[in-house]
Amino acid sequence: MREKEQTGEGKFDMLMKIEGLSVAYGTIRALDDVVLEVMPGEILSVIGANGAGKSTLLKTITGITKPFAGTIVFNGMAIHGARPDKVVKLGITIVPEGRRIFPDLTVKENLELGGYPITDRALKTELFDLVVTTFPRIKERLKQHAGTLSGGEQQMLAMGRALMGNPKLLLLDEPSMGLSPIITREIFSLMRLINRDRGISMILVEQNAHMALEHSERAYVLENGRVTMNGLSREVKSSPGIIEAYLGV
Amino acid sequence: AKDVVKIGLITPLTGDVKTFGESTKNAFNIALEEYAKTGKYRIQPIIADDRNDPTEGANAALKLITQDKVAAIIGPLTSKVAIPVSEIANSNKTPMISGTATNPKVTSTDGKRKPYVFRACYTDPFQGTVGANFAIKQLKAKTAAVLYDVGNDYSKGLAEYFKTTFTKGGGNIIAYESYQKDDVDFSALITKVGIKKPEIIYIPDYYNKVALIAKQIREKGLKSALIGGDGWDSPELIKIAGNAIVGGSFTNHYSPDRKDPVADTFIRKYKEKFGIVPDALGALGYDSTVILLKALDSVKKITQEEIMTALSSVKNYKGVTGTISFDKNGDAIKSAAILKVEKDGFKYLTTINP
Amino acid sequence: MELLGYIFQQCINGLQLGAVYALIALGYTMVYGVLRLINFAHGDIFMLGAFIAYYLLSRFTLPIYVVFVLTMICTALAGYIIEKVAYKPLRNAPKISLLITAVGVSLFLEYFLSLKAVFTPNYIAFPRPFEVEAFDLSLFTITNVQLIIFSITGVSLGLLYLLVYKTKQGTAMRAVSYDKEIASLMGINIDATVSLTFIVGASLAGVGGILYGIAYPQINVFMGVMPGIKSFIAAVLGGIGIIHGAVLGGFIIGLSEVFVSAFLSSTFRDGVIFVILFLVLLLKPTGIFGKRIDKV
Amino acid sequence: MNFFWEARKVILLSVLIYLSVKAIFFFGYVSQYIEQITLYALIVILASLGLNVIYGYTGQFSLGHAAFYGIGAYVSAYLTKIFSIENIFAYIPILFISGAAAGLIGYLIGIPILRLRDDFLAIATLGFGTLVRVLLDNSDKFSEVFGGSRGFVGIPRLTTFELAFVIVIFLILITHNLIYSRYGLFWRCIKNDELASASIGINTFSMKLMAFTYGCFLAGIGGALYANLYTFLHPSNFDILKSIDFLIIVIVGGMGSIAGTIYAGLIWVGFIEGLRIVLPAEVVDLRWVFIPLLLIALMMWKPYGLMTKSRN
Amino acid sequence: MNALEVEGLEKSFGGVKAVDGISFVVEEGKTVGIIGPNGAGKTTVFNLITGFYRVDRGRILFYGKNITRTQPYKLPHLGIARTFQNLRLFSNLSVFENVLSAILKKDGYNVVSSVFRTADYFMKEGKAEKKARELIEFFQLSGKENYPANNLPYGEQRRLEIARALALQPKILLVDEPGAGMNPREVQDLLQTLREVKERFSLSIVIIEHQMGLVMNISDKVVVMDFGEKIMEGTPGEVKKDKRVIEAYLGEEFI
Ligand SMILES: Nc1ncnc2c1ncn2[C@@H]1O[C@H](COP(=O)(O)OP(=O)(O)OP(=O)(O)O)[C@@H](O)[C@H]1O
Ligand SMILES: Nc1ncnc2c1ncn2[C@@H]1O[C@H](COP(=O)(O)OP(=O)(O)OP(=O)(O)O)[C@@H](O)[C@H]1O
Ligand SMILES: [Mg+2]
Ligand SMILES: [Mg+2]
Repeated sequence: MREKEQTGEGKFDMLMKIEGLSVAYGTIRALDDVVLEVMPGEILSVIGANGAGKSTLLKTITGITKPFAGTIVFNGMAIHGARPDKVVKLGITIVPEGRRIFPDLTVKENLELGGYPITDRALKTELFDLVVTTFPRIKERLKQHAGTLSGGEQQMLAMGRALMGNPKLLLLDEPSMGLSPIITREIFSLMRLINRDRGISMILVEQNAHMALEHSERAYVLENGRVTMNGLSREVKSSPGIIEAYLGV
Repeated sequence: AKDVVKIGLITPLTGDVKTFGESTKNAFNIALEEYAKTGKYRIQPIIADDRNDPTEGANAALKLITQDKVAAIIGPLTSKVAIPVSEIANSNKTPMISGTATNPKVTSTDGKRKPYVFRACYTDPFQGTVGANFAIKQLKAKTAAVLYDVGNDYSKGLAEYFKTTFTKGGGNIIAYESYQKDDVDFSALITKVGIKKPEIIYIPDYYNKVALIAKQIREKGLKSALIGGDGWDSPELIKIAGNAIVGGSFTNHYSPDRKDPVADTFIRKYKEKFGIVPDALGALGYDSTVILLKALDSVKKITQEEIMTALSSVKNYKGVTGTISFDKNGDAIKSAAILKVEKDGFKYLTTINP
Repeated sequence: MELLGYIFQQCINGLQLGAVYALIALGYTMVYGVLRLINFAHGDIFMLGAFIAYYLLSRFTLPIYVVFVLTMICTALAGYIIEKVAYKPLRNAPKISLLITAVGVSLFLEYFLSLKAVFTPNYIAFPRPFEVEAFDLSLFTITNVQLIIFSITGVSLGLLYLLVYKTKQGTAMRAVSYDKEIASLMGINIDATVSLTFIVGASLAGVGGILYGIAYPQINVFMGVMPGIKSFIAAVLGGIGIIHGAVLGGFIIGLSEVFVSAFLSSTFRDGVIFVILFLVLLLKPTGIFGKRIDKV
Repeated sequence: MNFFWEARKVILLSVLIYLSVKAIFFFGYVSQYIEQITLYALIVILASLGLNVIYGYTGQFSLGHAAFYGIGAYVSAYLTKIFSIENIFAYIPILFISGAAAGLIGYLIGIPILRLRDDFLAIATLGFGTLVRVLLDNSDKFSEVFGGSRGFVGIPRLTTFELAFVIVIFLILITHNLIYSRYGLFWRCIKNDELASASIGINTFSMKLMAFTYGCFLAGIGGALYANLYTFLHPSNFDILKSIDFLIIVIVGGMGSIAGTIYAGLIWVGFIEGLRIVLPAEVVDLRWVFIPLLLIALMMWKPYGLMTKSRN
Repeated sequence: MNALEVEGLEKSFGGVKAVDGISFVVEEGKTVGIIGPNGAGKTTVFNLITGFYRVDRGRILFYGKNITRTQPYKLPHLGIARTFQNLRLFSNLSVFENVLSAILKKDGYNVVSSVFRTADYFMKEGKAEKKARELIEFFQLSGKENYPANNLPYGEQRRLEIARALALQPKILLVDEPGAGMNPREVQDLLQTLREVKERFSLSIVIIEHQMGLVMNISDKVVVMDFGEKIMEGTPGEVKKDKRVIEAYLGEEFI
């Protein structure tokens, strides 16, 4: 990881800046020259069709996938190509696609793993309290094996686990997938709550474009690995091309 | 310049019995070195590894015979490799002497003699029988237990003939137990045998196994006398087993304190060169090589046929492992010495003639 | 009474053997748990431990506890290096390629160390640091060697349990064993965790090697093969990846080997082990404590 | 028949290979030794192909393949010896009987153990392999002919180059046809996902059993050819280490690749025997130091095997 | 005629009743939707019908024939096909092979034909390949026949799974959350496809789905589950208005 690359004016207003990011799986280009900025405290949504590269974008930010070109600067530090565990320690955590909690561990152990990078005990306790108060359902089930939770509860656990890492930036990959309408709404309002109370920035990747645009301030549209549009969510939402391609009638 | 004669050595230089293969190879080299000074020919040795695997042994034999065109072969070490090799050697009319393969089937299959195949060691029936006779006549034992390695034909062969002879001689085999090649824990067997309190325990195996077994026998407080076969013959036996093996006795080819110049020279040279005292397998490897070299010198022309004939008529060759003649089966006729294990080495006890 | 004493005595014999298997099985289970790899070279690290201890004891006459510590350090280092050199480059390759590499490492260690210039192909007497003493407890006797083996296995098991279930590193190991990618997203350094697993597994193998040398005082470069395979079976029997499973498996195998020899014939002991294995796996296809995750 | 028409290229190629190999032998460029190891390589390829069907195609991890190879070998040895077979035409049915015997035992043992998965199956098959080894070690208790741990001696030498070549090519063709038919497709489906296979109506159990039986059958034939080539059998030749040899060949060649198995079989025998020729006498014991190193290097170079394209 | 009848189905996992006395009927040619909160037991019902889980109590009738506890692999032959909630494609096989495997399972030749390449082999293979291409085209996957299935984007994998199920020529199709991971627009396309499928293959369909836009539009009848029980059943219109359904599943804002 390189130390603060640029200290130019205004750079520090930005939480993260991605430039020219390109990723390929073998010969398949998944991301192509992506430019994206995240402001502190905002919820940013990324929408796009299947295979547009949304998950790839998040995976590349976390370091799971390595870009072949481009830069990601987070809080003044270049993090592209860094190992995931280092990135997490800088304050970027993720709620991965398909939840991927540890099914054989208890709910509590899952949360503890989320707090793995935190060494400060007091902070850890604070975060734990935050999670159990935000998700009272999780609190009831701390001793249960995570694999036996229902889909919605697993999603909450995945969010709780990500919060335990004390993120400055939280990445959410399709948090509503496979959830019932009522739970979906619950998850989104919890997300808003966390954003409001803790000032955590979020990148929200969603297929459910209605929901995503409704709950975010700004939005990016990804098509075949390229950013084709970005702007305020309300504007994006009313753009005819978007309605036609993603929102349906 | 001397004519060149190629001689092949097949022995396990890798694999589970590599250690024995190495001593054979060392002894083989000593014999060649000595010959180089006095012999008629310049010997070109070709050494092949058989990994103690019949397939590899057979491949190695064919390579030596059909590709390198050796005049004769020394080896292999174990019967399981020697048997397929002997088939190949015999059908290709290449003389072969194994120093150590004790299975009767090495020199003949289904009663048919393989004329090109010889061996410088005892066969299993011989040693097993001698061991049993010793137990009955000298030790006056009435009850015996036998522990043998079921996967090792040598061990199994000796055990069977011991059992037959001992029973015939009026003794009683009260325990006949086997273990496996890789076993190191014999406590169950020994506890089992121990409660029957046999007068003697016959352990026909190589020294490494014997040492472990003996140690465990004594640790379990058993007092039975231990006897065995030529596999015991290695200084390592006493080193590993220590006091546990002292007092045991075994059938063997020679006795180091017999004041035999041939053996003394060999042991001295071996020790100088390789830093350790040779085991019985080395000694047998040496003898078979020397027998072959002598046969080479005695023939008019180096043909495989001639060498074979020369070998068949070897009489009273005085080697490291005793006086050797080949019988009509190509097996060595030699008397068996009984050696006793003492703290500082093996001591000659008595000789039993076949 | 006679019979009872006999049975007790055989039990002790079986426990001794089982304890050694258990110690090796622990290493297998740990590595398997984290990498899903049957680390064939594990038995050879065990052998390495015995050899290192042999050199330390015979060349330097060090006190036994120093030998234990130094041996563990050496085998741990060997485990670490093997993982870094041979396994890490294949981290993303199919598990089976890794298995073949492990077989390669195992063969290499055996044949390389058996060279005269390195260790030796010979059977070597392992110098016991103390004399064997037997304590007669009327029904059966027990030796100091056995007591040492039991206590060291017990302590190792306890420490390992604490490490895996009570420390942060242990939680990390378990996380890595379920899902490496997600574990790394929890801030866990995968490479360090895998290394740690190998280090712990290999040092246990080192301890196993010393105990084995003390119990059966003769060592050879091929000594790790059979105990290795049997310990792996023990780990599977107990439910692979599960610490107490490995120990239970080790004792089951040790005891059944001994009892088959004691009441049947030693020829069939391997056969019987496998019959037991069959029966257990048919009833519980993932071993005694193994969990079955079979959600459609 | 379509069989021959479809296989025309392979058959033509085989005839060419046969003729050139024969010519080399005839003009004495190589010795009988080379002929023997070529034969041995063919046998190893056949048995490994059986494992490839079981593991490479169907995903059933077996560590007991050598046991079936051994069963074929012992059956053929026994039959050819007690009937003192000398005629090659009397030998052919025995070959197939030996293969069938190995297949039958594979079938019977497969019924209980093919319910197991992955490494658990591997351990169970390893167990079966050990059982067979124990039985072979004690086989002289059933009949003196088997020789137990002293080995089975005096087996007639019936395996000729022609016979082995024709049989192996024929069986490779059959295997090819099976694999490139619905059965091979189902096997690969099972390897990918058993539950999904069941959901499209594949009787996964019987298909696995079929692959296992067939794979064991090939191993059995390989074993039979081996027995009547080397004329001596020893139980230690059919233990776990041998099973691992077959596994190495399958993996090095590439799971699910017939050509890969053929190349890897040749390479494997080539390694072992080639180093024998290449290494000078003083360091022959380095042979088995190099082989594992070559193996490790090969796995790093081609982690998916020689003939499979790596994918991420 | 009833294609499928489920009567008093029960299933528990270690004390937890995942399905607790569910009954419903699927009339021939009709589409039934199953909705309910996460963990209500919907997928478990599918697994019970298709034999992947053993039924504790209850009966399943398929065209009047009792198929309770039939082994999974037998059901496709009777005419039941399904897809999985967590995609179960043959991920290393090509798109083409994924579809072909199902067709060849349905109409195959025997071992002798495959070994000796008889006329039957060529005829059946040819037919199967033609049909596979048709299906692939129908599901707009043409051009990707040779891609390994797991290289497809998620949505296309979902379509492929349905194509594979249809290759079995089933009488009834059970689909588990086919719209998961699709955007509203793609869900609309899927709805269209399913309608065509139903038309063209004259199928009955049972669909589990959380996306109301899909399930409410395609279903003739909706079954609502909660805690393993059926809390109501009715037309989409009725269900949307039901108080219990709103409370347990849809939420107030839905209206
Ligand atoms: N591991 C991989 N190997 C090869 N190709 C991949 C891999 N992962 C993703 N892809 C390809 O990269 C492209 C982008 O995939 P990505 O998962 O980022 O899309 P997405 O926008 O998240 O789609 P979805 O909505 O389906 O989750 C797709 O074409 C996909 O097939
Ligand atoms: N194999 C299993 N072992 C243990 N519990 C199981 C198993 N399968 C399902 N369950 C449990 O049964 C209950 C019902 O699960 P099911 O998957 O049927 O729910 P669902 O209605 O499909 O939910 P979702 O909408 O989230 O997919 C859950 O509590 C689940 O954890
Ligand atoms: Mg995605
Ligand atoms: Mg479900």
